[in-house]
Amino acid sequence: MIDLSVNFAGVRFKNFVTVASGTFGFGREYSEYFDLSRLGGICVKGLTVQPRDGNPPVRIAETPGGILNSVGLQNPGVDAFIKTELPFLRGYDTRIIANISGNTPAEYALMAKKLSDAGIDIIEVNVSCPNVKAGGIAFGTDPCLAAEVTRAVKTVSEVPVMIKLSPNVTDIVSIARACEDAGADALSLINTLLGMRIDPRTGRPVLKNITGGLSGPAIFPIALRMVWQVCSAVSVPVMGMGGVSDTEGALEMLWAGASLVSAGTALFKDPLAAVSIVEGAETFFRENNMKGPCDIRGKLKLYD
Amino acid sequence: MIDLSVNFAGVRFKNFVTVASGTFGFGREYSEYFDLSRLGGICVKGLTVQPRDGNPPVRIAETPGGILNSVGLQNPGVDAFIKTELPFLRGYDTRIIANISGNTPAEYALMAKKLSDAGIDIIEVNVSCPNVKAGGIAFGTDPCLAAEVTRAVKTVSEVPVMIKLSPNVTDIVSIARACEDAGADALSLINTLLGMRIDPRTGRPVLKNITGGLSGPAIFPIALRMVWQVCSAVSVPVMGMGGVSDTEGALEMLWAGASLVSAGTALFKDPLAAVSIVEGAETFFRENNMKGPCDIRGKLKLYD
Amino acid sequence: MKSGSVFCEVEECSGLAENVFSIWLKADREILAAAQPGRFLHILCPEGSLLRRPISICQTQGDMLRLVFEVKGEGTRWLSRRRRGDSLDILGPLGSGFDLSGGPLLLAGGGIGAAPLLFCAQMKRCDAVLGFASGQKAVLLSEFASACDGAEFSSDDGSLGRRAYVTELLEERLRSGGYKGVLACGPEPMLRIAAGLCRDYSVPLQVSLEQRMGCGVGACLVCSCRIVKDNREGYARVCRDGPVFRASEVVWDD
Amino acid sequence: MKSGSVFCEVEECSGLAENVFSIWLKADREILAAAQPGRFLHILCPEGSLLRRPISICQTQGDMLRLVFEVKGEGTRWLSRRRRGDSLDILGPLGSGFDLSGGPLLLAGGGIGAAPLLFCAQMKRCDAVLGFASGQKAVLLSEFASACDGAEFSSDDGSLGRRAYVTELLEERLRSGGYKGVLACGPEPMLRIAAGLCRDYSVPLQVSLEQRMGCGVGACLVCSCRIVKDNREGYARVCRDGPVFRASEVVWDD
Ligand SMILES: Cc1cc2nc3c(=O)[nH]c(=O)nc-3n(C[C@H](O)[C@H](O)[C@H](O)COP(=O)(O)OP(=O)(O)OC[C@H]3O[C@@H](n4cnc5c(N)ncnc54)[C@H](O)[C@@H]3O)c2cc1C
Ligand SMILES: Cc1cc2nc3c(=O)[nH]c(=O)nc-3n(C[C@H](O)[C@H](O)[C@H](O)COP(=O)(O)OP(=O)(O)OC[C@H]3O[C@@H](n4cnc5c(N)ncnc54)[C@H](O)[C@@H]3O)c2cc1C
Ligand SMILES: Cc1cc2nc3c(=O)[nH]c(=O)nc-3n(C[C@H](O)[C@H](O)[C@H](O)COP(=O)(O)O)c2cc1C
Ligand SMILES: Cc1cc2nc3c(=O)[nH]c(=O)nc-3n(C[C@H](O)[C@H](O)[C@H](O)COP(=O)(O)O)c2cc1C
Ligand code: FES
Ligand code: FES
Repeated sequence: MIDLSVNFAGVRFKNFVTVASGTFGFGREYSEYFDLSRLGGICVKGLTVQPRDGNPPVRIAETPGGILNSVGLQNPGVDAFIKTELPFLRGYDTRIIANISGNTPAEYALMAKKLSDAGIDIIEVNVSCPNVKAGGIAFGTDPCLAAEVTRAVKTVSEVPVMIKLSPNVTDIVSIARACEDAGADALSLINTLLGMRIDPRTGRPVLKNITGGLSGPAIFPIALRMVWQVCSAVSVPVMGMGGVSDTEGALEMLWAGASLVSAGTALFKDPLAAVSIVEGAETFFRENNMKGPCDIRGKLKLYD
Repeated sequence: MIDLSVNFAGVRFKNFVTVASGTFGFGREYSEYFDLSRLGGICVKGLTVQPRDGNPPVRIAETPGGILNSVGLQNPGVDAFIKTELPFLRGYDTRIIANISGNTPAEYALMAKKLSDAGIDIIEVNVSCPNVKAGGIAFGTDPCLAAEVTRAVKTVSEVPVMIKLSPNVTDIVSIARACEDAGADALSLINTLLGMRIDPRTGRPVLKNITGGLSGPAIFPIALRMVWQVCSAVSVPVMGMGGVSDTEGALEMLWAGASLVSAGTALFKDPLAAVSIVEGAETFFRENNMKGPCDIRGKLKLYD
Repeated sequence: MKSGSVFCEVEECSGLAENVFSIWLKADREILAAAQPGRFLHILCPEGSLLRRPISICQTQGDMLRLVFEVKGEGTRWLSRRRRGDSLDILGPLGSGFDLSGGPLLLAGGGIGAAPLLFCAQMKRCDAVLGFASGQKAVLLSEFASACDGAEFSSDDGSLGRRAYVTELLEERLRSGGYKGVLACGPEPMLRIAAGLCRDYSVPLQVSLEQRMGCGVGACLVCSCRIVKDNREGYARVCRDGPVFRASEVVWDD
Repeated sequence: MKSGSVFCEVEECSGLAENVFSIWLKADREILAAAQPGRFLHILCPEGSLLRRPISICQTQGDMLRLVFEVKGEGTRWLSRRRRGDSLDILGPLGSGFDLSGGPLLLAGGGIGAAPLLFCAQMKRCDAVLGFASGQKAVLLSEFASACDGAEFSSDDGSLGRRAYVTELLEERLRSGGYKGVLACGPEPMLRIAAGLCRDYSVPLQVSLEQRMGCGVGACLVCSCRIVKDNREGYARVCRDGPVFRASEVVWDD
């Protein structure tokens, strides 16, 4: 019997596959395509204290094997989420992970308290959004600030706290360690890499925001390396993401040490990508006489 | 009349297109495919004080839109280069850029002195090789160390010194500024991003070295963003590279502020890629009634 | 439950005009039932590209569905090279289409914007004014001529019909009066002028907008356009809240 | 000056055995002149992949050139789906091939490693021993039977010829003596055993090695194998210094 379930920071996930924040909205749209209960969990669109409009369009550009986005955290605010969206999501048998972005540690704490009280399963603290000026990425590029936000959220949250790390750093391990030391229950990585495109004919940036966050298969090797480095350095569980688009990519993440694997941009090509990974993994484990993720998680075979 | 020539740190390049270090050897092989004099310049394979064997194979892996390499600076040493390879390259009317990697600032200086005496056109100081343990990338991720290496090389070199920056950093601008302040005559960027692949069936890293450097179209948007950031912050000229594979990519680099543009991985698909960029750029400027790179360099059209 | 992306077989792919192509696809019952004027298919055009391309449905016939599109870049070039028997990976129909209730209605199309309007004419007898850059660029003329009562054509250079912008034809029709609604598709400057005209003549206008898309289903929020609704200005999603919007709600870029 | 990559038209692509395919390409004079046993073509197999795939030349005939390959992953799968009239973007022939001077020579092939050896047999009458996993996997049997004086086949499971590893056939031939050289291609374990045997019997062995490649022309140094030359151990480039090496110079992995 294959068992894809995972105990992640004390929360049981029916399988190890989740969908990445910002690529799945609040689940309503994709719920028309498949039963959301087939997912291990859903990371909802990044929330802020107040509703946010986001950045002006154009907000997306294609790149070889990837995309740039500059949505800029458009969302209805944490209160509207709890009131309007959470009840809908609770209609499904899957874990709900709230993704939050603040301008100050106090804002993070405020949202975390509300979400914890509302019974969210896990709080994902986004200290790595490259598309907003205040807050966001600044917290994710400095171990001290990342630790400060972690502590602020941990103080108020009664549910596990997961810090989402930025890849736009020299040493992701030092940030991961700082978050772990500050009490983080889990880590997720990676958010997008800061990138840019220019229309070669006109000299105009394709994105109105000039720069945007790079996601999709192009970043997979970078994400995998960082997941491996972080998993080798911390003892809290890790949700691995960044360019995962098929079963093979998800398995690579598991070998590297990830406990949960998240797919985002892959959904734009195939709305059923995450569900296919669940099915593909089941087949893989069955064909290889394995029980499930636990048989490969973190068991990268090094050369001697 | 189109004029693709560039004055780069006082050195005249007949056109703005060069080939990236490590992807072109010492030019012998590709000289069978086209006249090397058609290139603006050639960055030769990274040199070290002593000959180096490099890392064990497998040394290359494919990734979506990119490749990982872990060659590890295999080269015959700086003396053999000067004696055996440089005379061959001098048979062509193109600029020769020597790329050097050391374990200490003194090693960098030693090589720079020899190459400067040998009459190389420009010295490219690689402080960003992700594939060797000692030296290399450590110098490229810390502004103080990068400045130290820059000063060491500048003290002995009578030819322009260009520092090659690593993208594996939180703030590439601070490193660029430190190098400029320490006397660098030019900057080149980006080197490869550290990445990894795992065979999903066996759990073995594809590369014997486990991690390797990511290059190719996948990294282009990151490279372009960094070139734009650095060009906006320093006043020394910049050689832009990272995933440039066609005329469009080269033009984007020019708009972002690069003075020279280098192509590397693109040659693996098409040995004539760099030459095609020269021709494509000529056509672009002619069709748009422009004189050449100077009409677009750094002239990114921002929205107001 | 909607199915995810499905494969549709190409029945025919042919050139209609300079850089403009027509593809007939065999579609299943589910797709045909969901096809409505103004809705679009989100089409995978591979060759290294990750994002699907949105193309409006131009008309349906039996178990077939037609797309008419202009080659703009790699994706549409790939699409133009499909051949009978090839299959396309499509998602959709997506988005909310034109409201065809009431009448009489006038269709106003600029260039390739004529494509989705033909589907309107197929569903309901309408008048139409269509403008093209030139005769070489003009498409679907005979289809409109037979589907519409009074179809009028113009071109910017006079090589087809009158030498006039389509907005001039639109204004003449509005001046002569009698329309209960206008449905427009075309380049943004044309739509903006049409919006001004229809406001002046107090005729409700629906416009089909374009924006670069990611998911195409409403989840990723990249395809935004500026809308005023209930007196609040904010971003709407072209892929789901649109692509068809009431012109009176659209905040036009300047 | 060599030309860069060129397009060659596919004359025929057909399945030979389980997962093994044969492609006949039309080649120009320059390519045919450079084709030699042991040399390879570096082939672009797109669908999002950046690196070319090295495939040995299996034989030539008139203005045609043949490749025989096994489907291993995305690239070779794409290749196996080519059809008559399609064109392939190829670089080469590249690398240094087998030295066919002297004789009598024995060819020793394991599995798909038989492919480049057929070209040797075409250029010079040789003996051959070939081993396959099974009869289903065996290819080029009739070609070898007619091109070689004494071609002998074996399979690991006995479903074709003798049940034996090809290295057993090789040892018998070496024992009976008379060969001035052995040319081998196949999986590394087979080549390593062959190297031991030929050393023991003091018969010079040439082996065709495989390594993942980048440029294919010798510039990027990714395709290394370990070689001892002039008493110095170091890396050689499979793409240019090889793929054919003297087995006595190869340092085998353990
Ligand atoms: C709802 C909708 C319906 C459309 N219907 C039609 C139609 O019926 N016929 C037709 O010819 N065209 C139509 N378009 C425009 C069509 O989608 C673009 O021309 C096409 O995406 C260009 O892709 P490309 O790869 O050829 O060009 P590229 O410029 O190489 O594309 C680069 C990226 O930008 C996006 N993009 C470029 N132009 C547009 C655009 N105008 N709108 C949206 N995304 C764009 C592409 O999808 C791609 O992601 C429609 C657009 C929308 C939004
Ligand atoms: C000189 C030479 C000659 C060859 N001749 C033949 C031949 O005639 N017939 C044949 O069937 N095969 C031959 N091979 C092996 C063939 O190149 C690989 O099977 C093929 O590259 C696999 O590509 P893929 O995309 O199907 O597999 P994948 O495993 O998806 O390829 C992933 C990457 O690894 C590389 N790779 C994987 N396996 C090999 C390998 N064994 N050698 C080199 N690179 C590899 C691929 O080129 C690609 O870059 C030869 C290899 C070399 C080096
Ligand atoms: C359109 C879009 C919007 C995103 N919004 C958010 C967000 O609100 N919060 C967040 O933490 N990450 C956000 N991300 C990042 C993703 O959650 C994920 O970390 C990243 O895209 C890498 O994974 P992928 O390559 O599978 O998409 C967004 C990504 C995309 C493409
Ligand atoms: C196989 C290989 C070897 C490389 N060796 C070197 C090197 O010796 N020194 C160096 O500074 N950069 C080296 N690089 C990095 C390239 O010069 C270049 O910075 C990088 O590949 C990005 O450009 P590209 O995407 O056009 O290849 C190497 C890259 C590759 C792919
Ligand atoms: S394209 Fe994703 S919301 Fe419209
Ligand atoms: S593949 Fe580049 S040196 Fe062999």
